Amino acid sequence: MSDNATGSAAAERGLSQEQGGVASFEDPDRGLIRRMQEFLHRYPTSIPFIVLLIGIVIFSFAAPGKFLAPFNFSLILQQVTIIAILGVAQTLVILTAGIDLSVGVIMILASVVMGRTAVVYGVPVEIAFPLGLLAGLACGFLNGIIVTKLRLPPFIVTLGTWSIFGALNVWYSKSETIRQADMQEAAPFLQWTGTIIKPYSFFADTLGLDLGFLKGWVLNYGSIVMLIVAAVIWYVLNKTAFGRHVYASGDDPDAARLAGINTDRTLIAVYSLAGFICAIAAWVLIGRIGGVSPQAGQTANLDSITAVVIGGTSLFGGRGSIVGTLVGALIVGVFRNGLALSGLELLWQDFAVGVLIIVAVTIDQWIRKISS
Amino acid sequence: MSDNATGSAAAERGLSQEQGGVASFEDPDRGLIRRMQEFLHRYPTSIPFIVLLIGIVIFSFAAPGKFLAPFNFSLILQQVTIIAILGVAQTLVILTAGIDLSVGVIMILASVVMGRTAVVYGVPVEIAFPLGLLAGLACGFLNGIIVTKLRLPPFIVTLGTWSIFGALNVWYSKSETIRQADMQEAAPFLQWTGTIIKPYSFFADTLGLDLGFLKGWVLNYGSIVMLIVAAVIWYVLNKTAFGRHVYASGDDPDAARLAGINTDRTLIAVYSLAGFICAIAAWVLIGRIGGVSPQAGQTANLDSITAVVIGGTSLFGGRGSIVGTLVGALIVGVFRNGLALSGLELLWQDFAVGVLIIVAVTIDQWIRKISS
Amino acid sequence: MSADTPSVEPALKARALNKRYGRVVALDNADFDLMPNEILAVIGDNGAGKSTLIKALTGAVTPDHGEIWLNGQPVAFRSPIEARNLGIETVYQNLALSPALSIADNMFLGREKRREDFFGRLFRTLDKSHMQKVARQKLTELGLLTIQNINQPVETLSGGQRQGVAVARAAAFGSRVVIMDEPTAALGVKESRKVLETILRLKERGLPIVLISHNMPHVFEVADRIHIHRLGKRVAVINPKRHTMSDAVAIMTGAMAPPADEAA
Amino acid sequence: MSADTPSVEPALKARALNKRYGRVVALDNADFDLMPNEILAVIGDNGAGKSTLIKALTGAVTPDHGEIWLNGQPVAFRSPIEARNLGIETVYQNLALSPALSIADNMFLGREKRREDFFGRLFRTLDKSHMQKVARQKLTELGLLTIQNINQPVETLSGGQRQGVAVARAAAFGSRVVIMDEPTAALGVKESRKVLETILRLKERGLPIVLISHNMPHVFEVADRIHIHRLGKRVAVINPKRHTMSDAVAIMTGAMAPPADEAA
Amino acid sequence: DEVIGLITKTETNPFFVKMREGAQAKAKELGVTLITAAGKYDGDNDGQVAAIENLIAAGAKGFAIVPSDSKAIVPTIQKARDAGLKVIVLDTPLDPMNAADATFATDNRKAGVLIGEWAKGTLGDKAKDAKIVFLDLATNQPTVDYLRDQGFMQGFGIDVKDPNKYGDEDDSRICTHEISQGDQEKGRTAMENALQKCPDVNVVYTINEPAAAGAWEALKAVGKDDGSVLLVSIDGGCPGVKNVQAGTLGATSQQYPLKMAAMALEAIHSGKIPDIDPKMGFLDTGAQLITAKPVDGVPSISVEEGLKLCWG
Ligand SMILES: Nc1ncnc2c1ncn2[C@@H]1O[C@H](COP(=O)(O)OP(=O)(O)OP(=O)(O)O)[C@@H](O)[C@H]1O
Ligand SMILES: Nc1ncnc2c1ncn2[C@@H]1O[C@H](COP(=O)(O)OP(=O)(O)OP(=O)(O)O)[C@@H](O)[C@H]1O
Ligand SMILES: [Mg+2]
Ligand SMILES: [Mg+2]
Repeated sequence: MSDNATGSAAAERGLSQEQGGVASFEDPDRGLIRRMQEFLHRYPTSIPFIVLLIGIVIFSFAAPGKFLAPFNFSLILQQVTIIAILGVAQTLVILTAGIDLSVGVIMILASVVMGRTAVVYGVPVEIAFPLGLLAGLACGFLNGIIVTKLRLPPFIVTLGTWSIFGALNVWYSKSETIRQADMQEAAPFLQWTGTIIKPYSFFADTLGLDLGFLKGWVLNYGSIVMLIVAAVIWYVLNKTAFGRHVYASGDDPDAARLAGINTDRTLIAVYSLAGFICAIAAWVLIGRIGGVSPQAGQTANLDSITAVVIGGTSLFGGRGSIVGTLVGALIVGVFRNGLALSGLELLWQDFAVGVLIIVAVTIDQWIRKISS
Repeated sequence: MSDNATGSAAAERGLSQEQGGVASFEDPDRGLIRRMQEFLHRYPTSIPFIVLLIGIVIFSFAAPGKFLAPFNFSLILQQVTIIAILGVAQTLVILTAGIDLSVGVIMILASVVMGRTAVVYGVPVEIAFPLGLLAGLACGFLNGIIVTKLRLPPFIVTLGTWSIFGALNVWYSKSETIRQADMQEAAPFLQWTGTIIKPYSFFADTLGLDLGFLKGWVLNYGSIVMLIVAAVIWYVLNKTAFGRHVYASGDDPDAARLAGINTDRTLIAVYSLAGFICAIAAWVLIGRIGGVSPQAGQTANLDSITAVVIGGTSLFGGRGSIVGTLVGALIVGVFRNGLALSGLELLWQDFAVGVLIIVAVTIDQWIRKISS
Repeated sequence: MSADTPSVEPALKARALNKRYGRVVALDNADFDLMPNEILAVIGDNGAGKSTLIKALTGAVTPDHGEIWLNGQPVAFRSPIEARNLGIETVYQNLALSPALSIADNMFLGREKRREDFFGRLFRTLDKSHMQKVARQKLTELGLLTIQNINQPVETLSGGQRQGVAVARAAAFGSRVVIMDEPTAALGVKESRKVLETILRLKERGLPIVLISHNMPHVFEVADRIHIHRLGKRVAVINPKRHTMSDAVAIMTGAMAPPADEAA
Repeated sequence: MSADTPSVEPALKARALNKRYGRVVALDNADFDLMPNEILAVIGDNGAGKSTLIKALTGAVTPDHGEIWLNGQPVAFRSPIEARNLGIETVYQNLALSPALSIADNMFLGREKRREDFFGRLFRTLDKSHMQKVARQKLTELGLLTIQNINQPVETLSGGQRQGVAVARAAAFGSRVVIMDEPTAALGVKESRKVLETILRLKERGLPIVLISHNMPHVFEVADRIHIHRLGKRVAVINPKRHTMSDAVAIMTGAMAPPADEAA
Repeated sequence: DEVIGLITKTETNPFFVKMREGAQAKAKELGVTLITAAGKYDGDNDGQVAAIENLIAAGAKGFAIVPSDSKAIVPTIQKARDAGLKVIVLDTPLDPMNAADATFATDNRKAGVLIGEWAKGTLGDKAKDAKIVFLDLATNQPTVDYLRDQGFMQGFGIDVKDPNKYGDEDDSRICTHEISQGDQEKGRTAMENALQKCPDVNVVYTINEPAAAGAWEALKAVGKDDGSVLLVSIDGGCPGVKNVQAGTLGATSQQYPLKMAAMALEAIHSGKIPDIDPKMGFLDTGAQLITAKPVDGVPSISVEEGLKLCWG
């Protein structure tokens, strides 16, 4: 053949003279604002922190004195712990473009399994506690199996299992609250997450350091559990292959499959993990209220999704972060606490929460925009 | 220039000999199953009807006699009317890849505005009623404006406005119920949607036709309002340019914008329309409960989203139908009513609703799969 | 600089367009001139900034700095709609089709035809059969004969068929300027030929056309002038009659200095 | 029929593949043979069913009927993962990249490298810097020098850069068969040349390659045999040394009957 | 600046809205700052825990609370009392009751007993083969739900089995329990379904007056608004009392949220906890039966009196 390649060959002759060298558009102008912008652009997870800070500043004026007290910050932290843990579970699911409407009820069910098995049925806590964790894991696993094997929308699946787990909860708990005193007697370990530590005394007593600024600041093990859960999941999402697969599965599931990711396995793992984390939240919940209240947790779904979305994670999957969720939960906690302290009428507190949520996300978006 | 086009020109010489003629792969095999498949493939909206039918068959065995009575069907229709109307509003929003968490509270607020303005403040219903519609429209418009102008996720926006409208509702209603009797006196028009018609007597009396199968079947104007709302929105979505824009805006908003659609205007219109439809639902609600109860309808958000999703509309936008939503609402209504009549314990009814929702959507998906 | 002082007013002109994304500079003081009724080819390496240039010109992207003139009037499009309303029709590289909508719906997206009768006027009913007929006809003109069902959702089309739909849309509706970003990339030999014919036909209708392409034989076949883009800016505008393809490629890749008289 | 009775076992073989979507027939009893260590080009009109053929061969689509053999072993892939685990690497026409993930993440998606140290073994920590280095290197080999930031999300890349990432991935990891569906469609002159060089290099490594392309000069330059697809089936397999481009195009469009000896 | 808190079960239930109004008026009178808070739904323990914590942080002198979960809230209340806050429990006593400084409650069980006795007395001999429908609150039976329901049964003479749980009875007069969520619309739906199961129903117990109003709409729609069905409820809100007056509601047990709240604020402000009958364990703010058709042996007040005392 002689007429094959003439046309493009003619064009490509130009290539022979080409000089190598990487294109470089690097930009020299780096003033303060520019550097700030670049920082935000490079670490977009820092943006929600700024919003949180703004919120804190506002409330330190709206509820002077009380709001800024170290003790109050301890409270806020304790108040958001459970939603933050559920938010971590929810983040995993939402990153895969799913949604889990059953996190709240899984948490309650797991707390009932832990508490009731130990207190009412007298099973040793060494067995009851893992059993509760297993219950959470099993619920999540069921969600994952249905989502992947029947190829149903996660919304429907978890709406269905929400009813199902809720019924199981009523059935197993008989709607009976377990009191703190009974729990303390039969299974004090389950209350451990509620134990309070005073960092000030800790440093003063064990290390002889007088860290005055820590005075009044109390912490409980539940908050530490939350931080550990968040750190582990952060690590998994950002530093392991599984994490990449989670993002890819949510970003464009078809592309992920074509690229050779077993999206089904990834999803099952995600839902199971989410269920397990809910069971950990159950443990923290028991610590927080000292016992088990089988009617709690009904708004936990919406609250956890709210924390996730305020934290900047997209409901369409593939984009978001654990840190965002923690800060999202904190932002809502700060708003609610600050408003409660402000003495505003309940009705106008609700109004203000609505406005503040919208404003917070607006500021977040606005900073993102100017930083890009 | 002489070396331009030789390469591809060589290839294109082959074209000169080309014969015209449209490719035709048409397939002759058209047995019954094949034709059924093709029907379902061509009219996928018929699939939820099949699921509905299956549900009806199941319950006519589970609750024999009572369930299949014409009067019971009238009841189911009345019971789903409000959720179906809200579902139509929700469908519009979800088609644009949004979500409206405020539909329930907009409905309540509009019903309070209509009822309270007329009954408590003594404003003529000719003014109070449009005022209520306007309130719904205004709420929706506000949602739309925030979503588009501040570019916030609809989830956050409507979560925020849900709080805000809720607070306004408490404020304006003072949480005071308006009794049926007071309403009847001051503004009977608002109760009109609850008026019952008996198609059998209608045909018998006015036309002299004895349509025996209609006996026992009652209808109220609320159901007719629902059908009209659904028909109008169906028409708008399928037969007008605006409808195409709604689908396009949800399907791929960037592509829609590049293709020259004013997605912002489309979204504002959609949210406003949704708010307006919620106000119509408010009217039907007043008819159903006879008066105004500012606490009613708190689960309406989730219920309306459920109807939409069971009806086959994708939460990711761009795909779905109004007919699906109506059938989705009916499916849930049939399940709940059938289970209530089955005499199952409450707790296991909850369980069964969860299972049935999952099963219903599984069957739906399965028919879709074999029909494609 | 010759391109800066044309005797006639350019149909579309831009000066010193800049666009950066974080630290990536996509447009770096880029200039642009499209003369009336010419076919202007824009060539350049992958990532040179061609698509960004087009997007900046049509309002799909807001440039950080820079000015744009349409027929001598300064314009600042805030959205592609404004550009389209002024008659600028664009085939974007990512095609800008709604995957779930049908071929016919996509062709008429944003300029649907209403029925002419009573219903159309009162209820704004769409004239679907008309739109389907026109869509089918436009695709046939482009030689896309393997499309069996005009109501097929676009997402079920093959890569080339999809591109055909986008090109057909722009060709059918462009009234002032038609811009095509790699319109033949996914097209077969026959279909590419038809697109080139379409471009020539548009020119006959008096329109100026911008054609972005990596296919040098195509470019040299139809272009009146060739805008060479490199590292975010226009480095030269050459006359295809006076330069070879290999010159163009050499300038594009930086192997050759732009000719002095035609440097931008 | 020559293609049916080859002296050596084909690396990848398919017989009577069928795939229909509703009433659209995408594959109509299509056959396919890829010999060991050959470059097989697949050409055909837009919508002829080439991409569907590839998807059926790699498990991305389940054919309604038909059989597939890999190195003589019957296989029935239920997902692309199974094909990939057997060493079949594919560049799909829609690229199969995760838009929000970085270039490096995309290159190693599904086969991430762990750190070799203690952390990597115990906590499965990824070796990000290694993956970034390799990704950068593979892109440079393809001449994609305008990519400034290897951690840029793929969605922010230009059309050609994106395609480059997909090609680089397949070239880097294919161990048994490499299939490329229009790999140069969005690429510039220079980058296309590099892809052709890459294909030839893969062949040197002993791999068989399937190349789908509408670019006849490219096809005739590198292909050992050309599979011509038309209306959902293979109508001929021709030897590029014995036929001209215009013959190939004529057969592809139905203007010429397939040569008797080589008809499929 | 003295701060006193009021924590209710939910925010929008008129019962609690009126309670807040009463507290607000009292706070103004006493010159103290009132901080109000509420759970998000009936049974929301966690929301109330957070509210108590916030009151501690706000340095409140004390607070009144309507507990959602009367057992689970106990440790948190203990924490508040340890921090020096006075805690008065309203409406629903804690378990154990002495976990609070004082309890001002309406005995919900007794409120149920009143309407039960009234229904039994009104039916007379027919009570033996009555057909009863229960419109309850929620599947998981929050405290108030089973107290009222079981109280009605006791009053009507039904063997309640486990007094802290409904649904385990075997009395054939019970036709069905349905869930109304205390919501007017759901009340109607529940009654419609109940009517399908029990077309010959003649007694309907409802958890609250909105549910009763919804139920009445359902009864009316099938022509059972002719007095053939006795509808009873609990709350004593003004719309409910007016419905008694209009005859759509047979009887209701009236409770006094404003009074409770005002008394609690007074007590916290002054630091003087009123004397409490040690036998009862709590200060009964009372529940009175309101009906237009009194029954011998069942103490009741007239609609006119009820209207004077009603709250919303
Ligand atoms: N999911 C689907 N649903 C319906 N039809 C489909 C689907 N996928 C492909 N088709 C149709 O099948 C036919 C073959 O498509 P395919 O993508 O294989 O073509 P191709 O040869 O790769 O074309 P191109 O060169 O344009 O990429 C086309 O007519 C297309 O419209
Ligand atoms: N949204 C974005 N964020 C960050 N970088 C971007 C974005 N869009 C484009 N870029 C970068 O800008 C540069 C120019 O991209 P552009 O799409 O204009 O190139 P092009 O000349 O059209 O290339 P091709 O021929 O491959 O289509 C590329 O380096 C690309 O990575
Ligand atoms: Mg481009
Ligand atoms: Mg293809």
